[in-house]
Amino acid sequence: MLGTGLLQGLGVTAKNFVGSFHDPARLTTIEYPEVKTKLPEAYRNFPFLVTENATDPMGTLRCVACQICEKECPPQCIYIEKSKDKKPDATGKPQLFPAIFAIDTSVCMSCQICVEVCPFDAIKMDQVYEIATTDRFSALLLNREQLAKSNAYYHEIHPTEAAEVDARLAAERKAAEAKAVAAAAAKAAAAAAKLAAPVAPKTPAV
Amino acid sequence: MNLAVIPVAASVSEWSDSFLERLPLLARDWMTSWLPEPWRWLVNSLLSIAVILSVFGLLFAYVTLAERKILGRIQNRPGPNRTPIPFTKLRFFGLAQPFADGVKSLTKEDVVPRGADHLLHFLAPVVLLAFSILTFAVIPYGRHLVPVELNAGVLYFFAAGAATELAVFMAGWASRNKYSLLAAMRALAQLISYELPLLLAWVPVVLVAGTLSTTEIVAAQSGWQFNVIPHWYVFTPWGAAGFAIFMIAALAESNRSPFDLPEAESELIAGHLTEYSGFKYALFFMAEYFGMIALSGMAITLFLGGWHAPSPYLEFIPSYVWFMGKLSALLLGFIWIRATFPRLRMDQLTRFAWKFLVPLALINLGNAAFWSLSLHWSGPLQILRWLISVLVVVGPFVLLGRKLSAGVAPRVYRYAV
Amino acid sequence: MSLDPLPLCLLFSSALFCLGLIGALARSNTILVLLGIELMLNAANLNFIAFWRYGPATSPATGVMFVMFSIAVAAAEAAVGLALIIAVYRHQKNIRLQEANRLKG
Amino acid sequence: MTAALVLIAVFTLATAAVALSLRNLIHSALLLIASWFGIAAFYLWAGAEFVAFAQVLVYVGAVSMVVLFAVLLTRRSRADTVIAPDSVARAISAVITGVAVFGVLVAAILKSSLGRLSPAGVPALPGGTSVSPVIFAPTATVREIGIQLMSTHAAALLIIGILLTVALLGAVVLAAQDGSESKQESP
Repeated sequence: MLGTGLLQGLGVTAKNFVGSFHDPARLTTIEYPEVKTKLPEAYRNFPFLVTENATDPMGTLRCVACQICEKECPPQCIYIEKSKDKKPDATGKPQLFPAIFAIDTSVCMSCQICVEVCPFDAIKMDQVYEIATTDRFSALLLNREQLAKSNAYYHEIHPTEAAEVDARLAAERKAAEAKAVAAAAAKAAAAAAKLAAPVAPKTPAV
Repeated sequence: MNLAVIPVAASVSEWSDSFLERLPLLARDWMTSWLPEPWRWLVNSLLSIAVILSVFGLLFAYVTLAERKILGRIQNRPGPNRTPIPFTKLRFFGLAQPFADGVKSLTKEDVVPRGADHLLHFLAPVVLLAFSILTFAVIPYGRHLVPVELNAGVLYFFAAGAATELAVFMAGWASRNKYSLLAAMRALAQLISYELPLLLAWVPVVLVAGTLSTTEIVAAQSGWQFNVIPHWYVFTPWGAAGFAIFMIAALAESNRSPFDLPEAESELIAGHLTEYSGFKYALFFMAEYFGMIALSGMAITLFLGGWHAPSPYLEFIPSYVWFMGKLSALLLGFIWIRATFPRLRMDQLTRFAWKFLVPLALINLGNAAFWSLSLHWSGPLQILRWLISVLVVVGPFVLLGRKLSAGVAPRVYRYAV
Repeated sequence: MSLDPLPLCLLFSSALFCLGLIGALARSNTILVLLGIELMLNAANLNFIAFWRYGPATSPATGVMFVMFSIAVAAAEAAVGLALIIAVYRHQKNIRLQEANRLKG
Repeated sequence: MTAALVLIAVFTLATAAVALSLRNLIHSALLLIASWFGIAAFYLWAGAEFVAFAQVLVYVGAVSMVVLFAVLLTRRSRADTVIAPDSVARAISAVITGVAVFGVLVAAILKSSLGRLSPAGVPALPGGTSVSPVIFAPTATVREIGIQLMSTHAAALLIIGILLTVALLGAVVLAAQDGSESKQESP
């Protein structure tokens, strides 16, 4: 009969209306500025620079100003100037550091190529999305201080990736240390050998 | 009137004339008692106009908010809930939203097309609003609350409502936009088509009540059967059918979904209102809601017993509260229907009016005539009377409904899977 | 001139009648001619009401009755007249009275 | 009371006069609707409530729509609603005719003793312009109109009903497209 479908429809809407009050699972709205959704781990927008130590961000930048990212960046939004002097990095090795590191986020296309090419895991993708400004020139050009964020923050936003990176860095460092030890040992051995060299031919091998 | 009579009035066991019932009148008399006699009448009239405007203005504001909230809840969203009280952080579920909307529409730019007929473009919303406010004059809001008592009150109501068509035409033509004009013609076709069932739906009421005066129609619906079933016309077979037809036609007359083709925001960029912006658009919006409220008020007066309480035990609640309660229920129904039904197509719309509603309304007229002729039937004849009347309503409904929905469902897709 | 309402009403209605007459005679647009005739009909209705209200008493609602029938006739006239105009327009692509002077379509 | 009548009369006549002299057809139609409103106001003033509302319902609600639709259907472009001026000679002769008719009517009205008729149909006291006649106010309530319609004027009501039906059918037949032109493909 005409009208039964209409009544069914009214029933459906009434059920939804009542349900939205007693069943909070139905209400999927997230009231944004107060409540934020958990972003997926792979979410990315603009790059940031990783520092080892949050208390001294400029002193512990992983970046050594090799300028690979600057050269690889497709829209050429990265600008780097090398420092004149060297500073010890996290491992204590003296390294160059970026005197100026700027990213123009109005140009950046979030392609992540800078992250892919960085041999030092010094640049990573950020998850900050509340970046609207009222000044479209200077406020969108981020400098070194604005870009630097701690490794702990990196762990927070991309935990899996950061763990991998840390493991790799630790392994590299260990390998480097082992290599250094080995090299030192070899050197010492060589030096010893050199020292013992004139005598050696005369004495039979051990 | 003197304030000293209040305790006397309250002690009267007759609730129909209790203090609460006469509170609005007492307040009015108290406010104008200092005036000399010849001026009092004028100021009293002005006061009632002011009260109607402010009450229904507020009702309009909160109906828009309720509509958005309820639509939201039905779609499992919270609806507007953020607008704070100005300069504070108090939100109160967004109760300030209508005022924010008002300020927004007031401060928006009022764009008038260069080739438009400026005078008519301005007059269209004004005429529409004026006439939709005029319709509020004859509705009895309470036992003692009728702004104007007219001998032909119902006729006045629909005569004032007829002028809305003129405003729609003016809006469409003055915009100098062919789409506006076409949409106005479509809107007119709809309004004229549904005017007929709307008018035919209340004729049975006039036939049975024997009067065109709204107060007398309400008075004719007083009393209760066995103290439970009120003598409202909606509780008779022809009254129920008339009420349904009236409400469907009222939906179409006030451009509400599912008959909102004249505007059809999602498809027609608001039809004849395309070239309207800012406050003029808000006026159209307001007039539309006023029309909806007025038509609901008229439906209450004609079919739902006006301000009468549904049971004699509930009479201690003043009559105007009952009226407003019924009005809110009907408006809620409007919103519920809007949330549920998809929009009709133009040909479905006109076919529904001319091939379904008009014949049903005409048959209903005959039904009401039978009802009033068989008024003196009693005993088992009473049952026969009900049976015949119900059959006369249900039979044509089923037959016409079958014809109307023949060949409509289920839809066969020729190319899509 | 007396200020009795009846002569005033009659003057009003005769003025309206003459306006309708002038409009119907002077304009060549068929729609306007029809509207002029409508005005003349309305002027006649005014007379009915004026005499009903202020004239010699007869039965209490006769004048009103006349006006209601006259309004019904006027509505019918307007509907048929405008349908005729549309039919003429379809043949002639014009609704000037002077050009609608042939009986063959 | 008389002042209200004069106001209503001036409003109605002014809108009608301007409507019939304008060149824009839509404006003419809308102004004529205003003048019909004036006539309804006159009916209200005279105490004929029912007729006043019927006038608004029929003229403003229905006839105006028919007129406006006719205006829009009988034009080829937007500029067509502004019609060319008519010949001056015709206008002058029409005005002369109209004024002459008006003169005759006014003379007839002023010379007659209508204003001095008492309600009973008996002429009032000679020279009794100072004695204002007791105005008999007929009351036509809706109920009374209904009873009259169904008893005294029942035949007229039936004839009007038939006339309206015939007019409806006639208008449809006249305005409908020829069958050959409007062959629509069925969906």
